[in-house]
Amino acid sequence: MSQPVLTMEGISKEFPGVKALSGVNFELFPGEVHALMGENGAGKSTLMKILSGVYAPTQGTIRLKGKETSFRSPLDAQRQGVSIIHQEFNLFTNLSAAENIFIDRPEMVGRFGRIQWSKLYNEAQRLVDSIGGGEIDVRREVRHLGVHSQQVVEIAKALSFQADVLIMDEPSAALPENEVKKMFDVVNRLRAQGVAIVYVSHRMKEIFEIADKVTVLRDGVKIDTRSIEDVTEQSLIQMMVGKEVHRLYPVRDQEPGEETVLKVDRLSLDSAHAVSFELRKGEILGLFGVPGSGSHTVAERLFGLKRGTGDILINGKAARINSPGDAKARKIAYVPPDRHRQGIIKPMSIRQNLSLPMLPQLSKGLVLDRGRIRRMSEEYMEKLRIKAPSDEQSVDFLSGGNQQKVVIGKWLASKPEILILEEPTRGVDVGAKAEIYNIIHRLAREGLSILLISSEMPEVIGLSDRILVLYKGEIVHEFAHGEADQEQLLQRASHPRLEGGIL
Amino acid sequence: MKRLLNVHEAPIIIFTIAVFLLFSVISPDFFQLDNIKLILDQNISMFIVAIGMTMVILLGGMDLSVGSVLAVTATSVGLFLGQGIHPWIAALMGIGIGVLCGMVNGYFIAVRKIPDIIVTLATMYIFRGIAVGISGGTWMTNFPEGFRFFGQGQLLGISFPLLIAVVLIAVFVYLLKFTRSGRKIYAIGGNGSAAKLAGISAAKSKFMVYVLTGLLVGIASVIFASKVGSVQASTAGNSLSFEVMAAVLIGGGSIFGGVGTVAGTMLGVLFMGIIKNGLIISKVSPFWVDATTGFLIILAIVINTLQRIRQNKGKEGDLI
Amino acid sequence: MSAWLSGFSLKSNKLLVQLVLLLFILVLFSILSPYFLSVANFMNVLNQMVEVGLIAIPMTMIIISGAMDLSVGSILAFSAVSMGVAYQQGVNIWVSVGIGLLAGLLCGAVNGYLIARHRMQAIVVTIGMLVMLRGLVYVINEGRPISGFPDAFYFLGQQYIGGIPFNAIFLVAMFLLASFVMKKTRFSTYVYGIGNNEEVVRYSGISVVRVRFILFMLSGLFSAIAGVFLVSRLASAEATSGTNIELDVITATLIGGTHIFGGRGSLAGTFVGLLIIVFLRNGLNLLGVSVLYQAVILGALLLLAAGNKKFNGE
Amino acid sequence: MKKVALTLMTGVLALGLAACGANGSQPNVGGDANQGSSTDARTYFMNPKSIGPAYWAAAEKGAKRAADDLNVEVLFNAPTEADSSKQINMIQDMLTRKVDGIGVSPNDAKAVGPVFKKAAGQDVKIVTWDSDAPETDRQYYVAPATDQEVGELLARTIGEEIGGSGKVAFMVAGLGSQNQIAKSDAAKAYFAANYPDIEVVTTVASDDDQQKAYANAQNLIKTYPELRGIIGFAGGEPPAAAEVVEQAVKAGTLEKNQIAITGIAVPSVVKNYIKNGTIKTDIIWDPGKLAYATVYILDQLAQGKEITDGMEIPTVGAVKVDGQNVFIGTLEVTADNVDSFDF
Repeated sequence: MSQPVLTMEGISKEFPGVKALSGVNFELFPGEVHALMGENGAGKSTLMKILSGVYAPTQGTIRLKGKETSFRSPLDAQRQGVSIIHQEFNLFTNLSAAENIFIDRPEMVGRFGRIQWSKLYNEAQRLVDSIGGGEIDVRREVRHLGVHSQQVVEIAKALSFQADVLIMDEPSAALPENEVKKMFDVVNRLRAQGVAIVYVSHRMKEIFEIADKVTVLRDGVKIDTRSIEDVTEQSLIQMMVGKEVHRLYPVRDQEPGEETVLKVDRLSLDSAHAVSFELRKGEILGLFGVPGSGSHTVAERLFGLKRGTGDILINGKAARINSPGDAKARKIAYVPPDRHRQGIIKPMSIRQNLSLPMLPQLSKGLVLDRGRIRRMSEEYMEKLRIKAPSDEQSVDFLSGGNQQKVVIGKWLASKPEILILEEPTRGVDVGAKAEIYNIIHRLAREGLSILLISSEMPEVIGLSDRILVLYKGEIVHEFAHGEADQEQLLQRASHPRLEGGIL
Repeated sequence: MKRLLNVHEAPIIIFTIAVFLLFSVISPDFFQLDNIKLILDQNISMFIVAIGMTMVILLGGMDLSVGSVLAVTATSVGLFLGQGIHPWIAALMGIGIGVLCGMVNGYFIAVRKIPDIIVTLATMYIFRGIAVGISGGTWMTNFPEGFRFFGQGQLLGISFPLLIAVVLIAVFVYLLKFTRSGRKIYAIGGNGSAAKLAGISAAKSKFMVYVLTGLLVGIASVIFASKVGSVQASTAGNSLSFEVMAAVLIGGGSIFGGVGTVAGTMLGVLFMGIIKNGLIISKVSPFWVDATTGFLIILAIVINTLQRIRQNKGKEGDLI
Repeated sequence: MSAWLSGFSLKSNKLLVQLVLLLFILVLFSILSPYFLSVANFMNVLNQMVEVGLIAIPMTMIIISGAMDLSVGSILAFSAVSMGVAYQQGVNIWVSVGIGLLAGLLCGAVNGYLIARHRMQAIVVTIGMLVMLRGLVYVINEGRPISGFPDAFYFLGQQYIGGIPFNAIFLVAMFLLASFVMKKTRFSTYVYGIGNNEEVVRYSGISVVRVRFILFMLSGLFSAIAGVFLVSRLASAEATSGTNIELDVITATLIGGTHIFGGRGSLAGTFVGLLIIVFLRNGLNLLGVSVLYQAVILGALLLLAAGNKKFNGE
Repeated sequence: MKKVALTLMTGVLALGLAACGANGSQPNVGGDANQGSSTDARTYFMNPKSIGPAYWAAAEKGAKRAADDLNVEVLFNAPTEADSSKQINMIQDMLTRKVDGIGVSPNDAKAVGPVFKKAAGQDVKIVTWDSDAPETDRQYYVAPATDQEVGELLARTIGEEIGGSGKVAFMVAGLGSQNQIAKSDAAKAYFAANYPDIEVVTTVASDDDQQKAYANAQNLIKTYPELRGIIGFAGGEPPAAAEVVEQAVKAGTLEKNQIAITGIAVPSVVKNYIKNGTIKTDIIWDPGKLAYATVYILDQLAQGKEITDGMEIPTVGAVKVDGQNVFIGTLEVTADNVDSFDF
């Protein structure tokens, strides 16, 4: 093979009190798809941020096409030929797709500083078409586009910079299965053109399908770089999680109860789709679906965030849930997927966050009962092992895992009967993940009924007593305990009808 | 028709037409060329100031000081004229003072990073004080004949101030729609952090927008002074900022930034102008004029909100 | 240790800055004017600050919750004139007061309904209400001032108890009560929570709509109370009363350290901010400084206070 | 709670300070406050409706001249907007300063009652000027004439100019302003009694905003094509009306002299309109002289002297005293005499 297009040598990055990366070497050749793997907290995102110009490394050198260089900003990196597609979109939802792709670009400006709209639209449409987004009208404002179309715009934006190196962070996370295939086509085309691609994903199946090489990071250190032919799923997992692999999911040692706590009958998700299912006492019911399948809407409906038709029966009694307050009164609790936006109030203390849903119960008349609030907060700090010097500390200073425990804790205090967990371990490191899994198990054992909605297949498989698979607003399959593996699950969630005969 | 309804400004267009028709039915004097000219003429300074306010609101800010800037510049122009300075030079100097005021706002907002509303609330007090101070408490009036041209003159058979307003509207529509600087304003207002990632400097754009707003208010104040014929520093432009902000928001702008167009704003100004003119022409009791105006503003906002909800429902695809 | 201190501790530092500023103003004017430092003058100032102070209470809460109410001045006038008209029609004065307060609550409810229930932009809605209510005031009584209230009613705004104006005592009591609410009850947690992150509060099963609605109702109510006190103090209900009072109220709140984007602030700070602007005005009046320069000084102070906050905060 | 306590403590501390300060400084202040004795530092507070309008600026000059002539101190101040409650706050502040007399042009006749009572209690002399506050503790009212007289004069002027019949519109500064209401009511009554063929079509208010006054005038001539006359009841209205009429005449949409304009306006502001005939007669009095007379009367009162009918006030001339009213008389400004005014 030719010279590497990008070489990183001895890259270290220190934050106050934390060494995020130490002495990482990384080489990238033209025309290769290089998978970057590791658990959350392994240093993947730090490495990507250094590569894309967000952070400067504390130590180490970066060489691009043989020349030593540094990136002053993301824009600088892009101009030098290194583009990144973030998992979270950086789009201007008030602007058209085309403008998002070519925002603030001198080459689109003609005489008298006039933006050449037709050129801009044509180029943008061409780029979008080339990655299978032909149905997207690039003149439309991005806020009118669906999630997967928005992602296509993101990819087109990165490609518009004539990138030599393209970093793709969980590119398939938001895409439905057929779009993933199209995205692979694009990746293959880019590879053929000699673009080097850093492909970051948790999805094993994709890695084996698309990648040429794989590099694994763990705890800020590079474990190894290997050719894809030389690894198996098992060996990769081994490399990623080390010896903790067996203890991640605790052994389920108790059967769920018999009585039905929650019965959902024709609960509408939108005007055309509805679901029905039951949840038993002490059961962990997994709900799996690719983004856009409606699993999030199920949670929103059950928690009263969204209104619709259909019946919800709790312990056999019909319940009208039109607001989160109604849900809370029916002893339903909800740990939402995005804790920064929906879970914690950052400037407030752990104690204030933990007590938020329960304040009416923690008051004497109108006045807050400080003693009870303190005792309650300390109790749950200890129960959930929230690591902080004091519960009066602001939650902003906690790690992702501890923040997530605060979100879970604030609902446990309300002594719910039904707990909806959505993406309970998103952005949480491995250690905290195991702890949270243990907590979930313990809660189920104590008789709490849990609806687990997650896009992480291992999590759903490892924790659930039963798994419902949701596809385009319908429940298409049910796996009993121990029945599902990742491949089957993904297949059912992606294109169930190809297998025939399920419905 | 459906395409038309999807235009961002659709509700305000329809509402304006409805109000227009209503007044035309109530009063035969309303729907006449003369009266339409009159409505345009009465709102020239509003049109011009509203262009600046549109940009400010697009950036997610607001400018409470425009009325006071108008008072400062109009008073200065009056003083210059009183000194016997040539009307054109006096006008240019006045506009320069408007730019200066914009730079003061821009400095505190963009460079010192103090929130817009605080800065402009403060400069609202300060500029007003300065205006009345330099006026010495007297009216600026008895302007020379040559100065009348700015507010009342004709060029090629068209009202000069109207021509200026049309040119400015065209320039700023072009600026906002067709230039990088203009699109940057939308980008910053739409998603500040994404703009930063794309290497767009919010501070530069903000500074520029406040300076341009100062410029526009300067121009508006020259026209104002010439048209009205006298300037009272303590009250000139008193309720201007609220009215102009209302016009921008009625025209489809969002106080959170990123959404709005000059065309929409101009409709908003027109809408307010039609109401004020129409109510008087329709011989409504003067006591009812303000109450009705406020009610119609609220109604316009309600309609805008409904449109926004409708549009969000029309989002493509999935269940999420 | 310092890293563990949450954002809230900054507030007390800020309050200290404001107290120092207040003290500076008091000392400065005591030196500059022989008339400033006297009980009579201080009582005077207290008597004058009541209306702005009363409205500043809900305004502080609303700004903490991340919104704003620009219609308070018009609500004040609307309530005052409603009360006056009721009294003119022969209604008992205290029943009339009740009608005035109801009018204020009604306006607050309209604001609350549109802003909380239908999530409309608070600034826009309240500008609309500002114009509309002021217009309605003129409709109600054709702009003529209403006077001739019974002496018992003037007690509210003109009576001194133990040398202290009754309305000032009432204001301080209201501030203490509101401070208590904003410290010791769950309502305060909700208000601060909404100001910091509205979604989280909603996702915690708390009705954001209700909290916001209550806030705007409070704003209407306190504006109405301020209107009643104003009428009692001036012995006259006027159509123009309360014009631009929202600017004074917001200025006091901001100088008091409440953050314009919500989430942070305190009633104690607002109270100090209020004292700062009223003593500043009073002192400058006593010195015979023209109001023109007063406006400039007030504006500069506002910039200074906000700029300074940047320095020691965030 | 700590913070509230802290705040309150500061308050208490400040009040304590104030109490000590008051005791300490009493001897100094006490001397000044003694009524009437011929000390040389008599201080009067002259309080117009607001600061800014040319009318009040002219008044300020007169008040200052009186201060020089009489060798007294005059403080001239008011809020920037014609707001009753801010005005009263300012008067209260000045009472603290122990002025010997106050000359007030009240924004609200009733609202100044309590503060006048307080002033009277402190033996401060009270004179209202330009606008009256009857049924209060004010001792005298200094005016060019009564509101009724002025209103009637304006009505008569316009009635004569348009020949006793036709449509007339009123332009006022504020719909809620007492002196505006009184004058316009008087004008209406005068029409009803003397010119039954004159119809008052509407009353528009500018809220003291020049642009709004201008737009109002535009809308008036548009709405009432057969309008014959406009009366502007405050300083800003006649020039706005004149400007609009002149422009309309120039544009050819209105015939010259179709609309007669009169009103109350400072000569310097309407000079051009009077010279070219858009305004034939303007009613005014010299606000400087009005203020001068007010200060003079205050000084007389403070010295315990009598106010008598026909008494001669320097620079002002003989005044008519009717009960508690002091009238200095009105002036009619026409093309012939417009250049003779210096305000």
